[in-house]
Amino acid sequence: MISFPFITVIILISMGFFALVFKKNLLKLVMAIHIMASGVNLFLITLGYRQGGVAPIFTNAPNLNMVLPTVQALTLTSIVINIAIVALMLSLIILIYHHCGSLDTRKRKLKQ
Amino acid sequence: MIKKITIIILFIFLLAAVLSLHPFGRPIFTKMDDYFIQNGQKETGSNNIVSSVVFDYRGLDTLGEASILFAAATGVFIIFRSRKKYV
Amino acid sequence: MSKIVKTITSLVSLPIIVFGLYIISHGHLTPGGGFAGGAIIATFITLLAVAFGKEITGRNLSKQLLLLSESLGILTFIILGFFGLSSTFFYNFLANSGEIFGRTILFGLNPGYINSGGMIPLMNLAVGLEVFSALSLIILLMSKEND
Amino acid sequence: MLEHCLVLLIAVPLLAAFFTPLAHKIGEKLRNWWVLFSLVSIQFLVLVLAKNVIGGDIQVYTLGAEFPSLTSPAGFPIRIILEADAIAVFMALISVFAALVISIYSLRFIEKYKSTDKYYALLLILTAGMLGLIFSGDMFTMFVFLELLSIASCGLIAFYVHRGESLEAAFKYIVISAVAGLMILFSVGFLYAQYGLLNIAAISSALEFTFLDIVALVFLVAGFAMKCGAVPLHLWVSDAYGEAPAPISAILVIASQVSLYALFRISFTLFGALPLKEILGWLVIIFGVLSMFIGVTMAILQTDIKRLMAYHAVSQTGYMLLGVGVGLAVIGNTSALDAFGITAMEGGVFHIMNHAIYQGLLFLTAGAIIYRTGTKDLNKMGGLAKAMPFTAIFFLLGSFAISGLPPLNGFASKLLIYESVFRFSPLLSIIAILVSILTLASFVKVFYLAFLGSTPAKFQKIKEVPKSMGLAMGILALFIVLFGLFPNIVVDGLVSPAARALIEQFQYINAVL
Repeated sequence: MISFPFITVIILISMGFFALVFKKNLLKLVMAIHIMASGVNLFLITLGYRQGGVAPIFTNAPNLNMVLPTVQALTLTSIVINIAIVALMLSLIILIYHHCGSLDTRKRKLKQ
Repeated sequence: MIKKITIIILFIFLLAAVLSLHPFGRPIFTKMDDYFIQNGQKETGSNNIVSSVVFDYRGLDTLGEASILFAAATGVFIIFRSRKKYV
Repeated sequence: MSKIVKTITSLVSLPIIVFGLYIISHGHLTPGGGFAGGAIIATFITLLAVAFGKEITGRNLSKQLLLLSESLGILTFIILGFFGLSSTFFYNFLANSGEIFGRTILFGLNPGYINSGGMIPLMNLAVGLEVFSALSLIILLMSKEND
Repeated sequence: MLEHCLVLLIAVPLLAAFFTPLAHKIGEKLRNWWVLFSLVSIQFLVLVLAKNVIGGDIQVYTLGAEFPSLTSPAGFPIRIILEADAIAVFMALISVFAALVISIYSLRFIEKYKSTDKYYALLLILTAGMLGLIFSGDMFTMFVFLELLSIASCGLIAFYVHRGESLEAAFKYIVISAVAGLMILFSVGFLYAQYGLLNIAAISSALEFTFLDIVALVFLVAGFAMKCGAVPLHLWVSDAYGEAPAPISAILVIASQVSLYALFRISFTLFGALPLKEILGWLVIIFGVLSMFIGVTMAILQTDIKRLMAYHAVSQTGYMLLGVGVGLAVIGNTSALDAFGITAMEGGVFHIMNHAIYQGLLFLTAGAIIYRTGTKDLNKMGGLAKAMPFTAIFFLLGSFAISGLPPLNGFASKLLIYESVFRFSPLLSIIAILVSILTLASFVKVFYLAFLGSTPAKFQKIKEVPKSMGLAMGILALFIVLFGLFPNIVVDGLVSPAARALIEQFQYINAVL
């Protein structure tokens, strides 16, 4: 049977890449990067799933068939890296808007 | 027009790559993760194996990640250091 | 913001902080840990910034305090790494050693003992403090309207 | 204490970076001394590490194990393993030395701006990111430290917030780094899906030639090529180097050389066993030739002194790609490899060090001009030689070195590249020589416009640069002349073990498994 989660990963990444290439508004670029990053995070998490697996935590776990833990550690780091990138981009956008008055990548008129 | 073609080619290339992966839910090589699940509690003493992987087995990643957050906060501080005088 | 929002934020802020601290301190037993708990407590500062607006974001004192706590949090985290330098960097010398967090845990299901993680609970606290102050610092800096 | 110096190289800069804001609260002087003291101690650690890695075997350090060399308790590596072979120590020497020189230079260069302690904290985090990327033996740790490098340098590129161009340059840089990082993470996911391992040595020993490995190789090469400023994706280079403060442009050159090193680590060590080495070698050669040519042609048109040097950095990266690409292309047949493959790789690797030194010196002299005159535009400058004699001499030295004139270090590595690439295919080496001549032409133009000719009215009374900036430029100039006059010491002692370490992939693997 086709593994559907991997197809959603590809859809997310291509949507992000499409928006990155075609959209001209800076905010949409940030959204595109964020969508691609969540696509890659979903890819990492679905790699580690085991049929009927439970979260790898031993406090009152229903059974001992557990999902792979390293992938979740990688995704935790990747989510925090994505927060840092989006925070930097948004603060740059705030100041670029102050300087150029518009968020369109084509219109490059500097205010002062 | 060329950009649309490249996007479609990339989509097909990714689709072919992902479909040749292992079927969802049945990973092939899991010896590293089984090692973590078997001796995670014994070696690190914590029930939450993900926390033991994040903080003990792969501690350098978490150190890098915390310094990434510190660098992001410092970067935002540099960018907004003085909205009034712009120096 | 209106009076209702202000009173609600003051009512709901304590549960947020307690829940965030619970997630951080039980990081080695239940899902969550330093990063998730730090982010939860950072929502408390966002709530304040949204509800009280310029009173919170304008003050420079809160930003200097957050800078200080951020440096302290990450310094404790890296110094915990240096403590283990007797054998290797980041060595979990507290695990299974019977001291403060040293209870030995055998394989299999158990109800979860709080003093069991070795260095992991201490690292959770340090990372929680660092993530909380970094995220709220970013939010306070970005919400500074050009006065 | 000796075996811990590999991990201290990553932990000490981070510790210093986190303490700088607190040191700034206590006092300005204390912070400067704290930054210089930590960088000098890191330089000492690298020298200690270099002494026993160049001579002896590969140093391995497992974080969190009972003792540092317990790499694989259950037959395969579990924890994160740091691995230092000759090429890694070679790159680490350059990065730490450059960071030390740049912090000496920026003591006076940055002092009139606000939040300078954040500048030094980010500079130290940038150094830690470079060292982490160099020494990590683990694919995901390499990704994390590459991101640490990108985020720290994005904050530094946007340092001049009052100018709209530097914000734009920082935004372009962070978008390119984010996309490159996502590609690398995607390929780490593919490798993990197939082999369930993350350690570079373990993956490369368990590697079979499947379609997914090629997909992972494609994404990895694309991700690192984006970050190293090679031609097809060099759009961010001219903006990032042109708009950042001058010392930051100098260390950004080293940051992209480090991702070039990561590209070589991927193609030589991780995918060493794959049979398609010739195609990969030819791909790297094409990247190199394109970078050389497009870089220099764009550089001649520029009027802004720092953007001109940025395009020259792109064209010089082409030389390194050409040198090591020839080595990679002929790695299959050992007869060609011993004939000229080794010398090509030694030329490429030696060029990384020389380029780091003279490109750094050029950026620092450009910074000195901007520090005194305030303008970046070449047409507004003129006749600075009388007012700033030392800067003029350093600029002359740097431009002669970049265009490969005999007595200086640029000539030593370019000669190695010309010789070996000529035997591989004469056309490529002729293009390389042509590009060197064009580089010399563009720098003669810059020297005439900036230093000779009539001095405009407002530049009559400018003085020489302060002592500490002059000292930093002097150290770099000294090394240019030193490596130029005695290249064989450096080549035999440092460069040939590094080039050999890249080729001998099995040593890297046996150290871990």
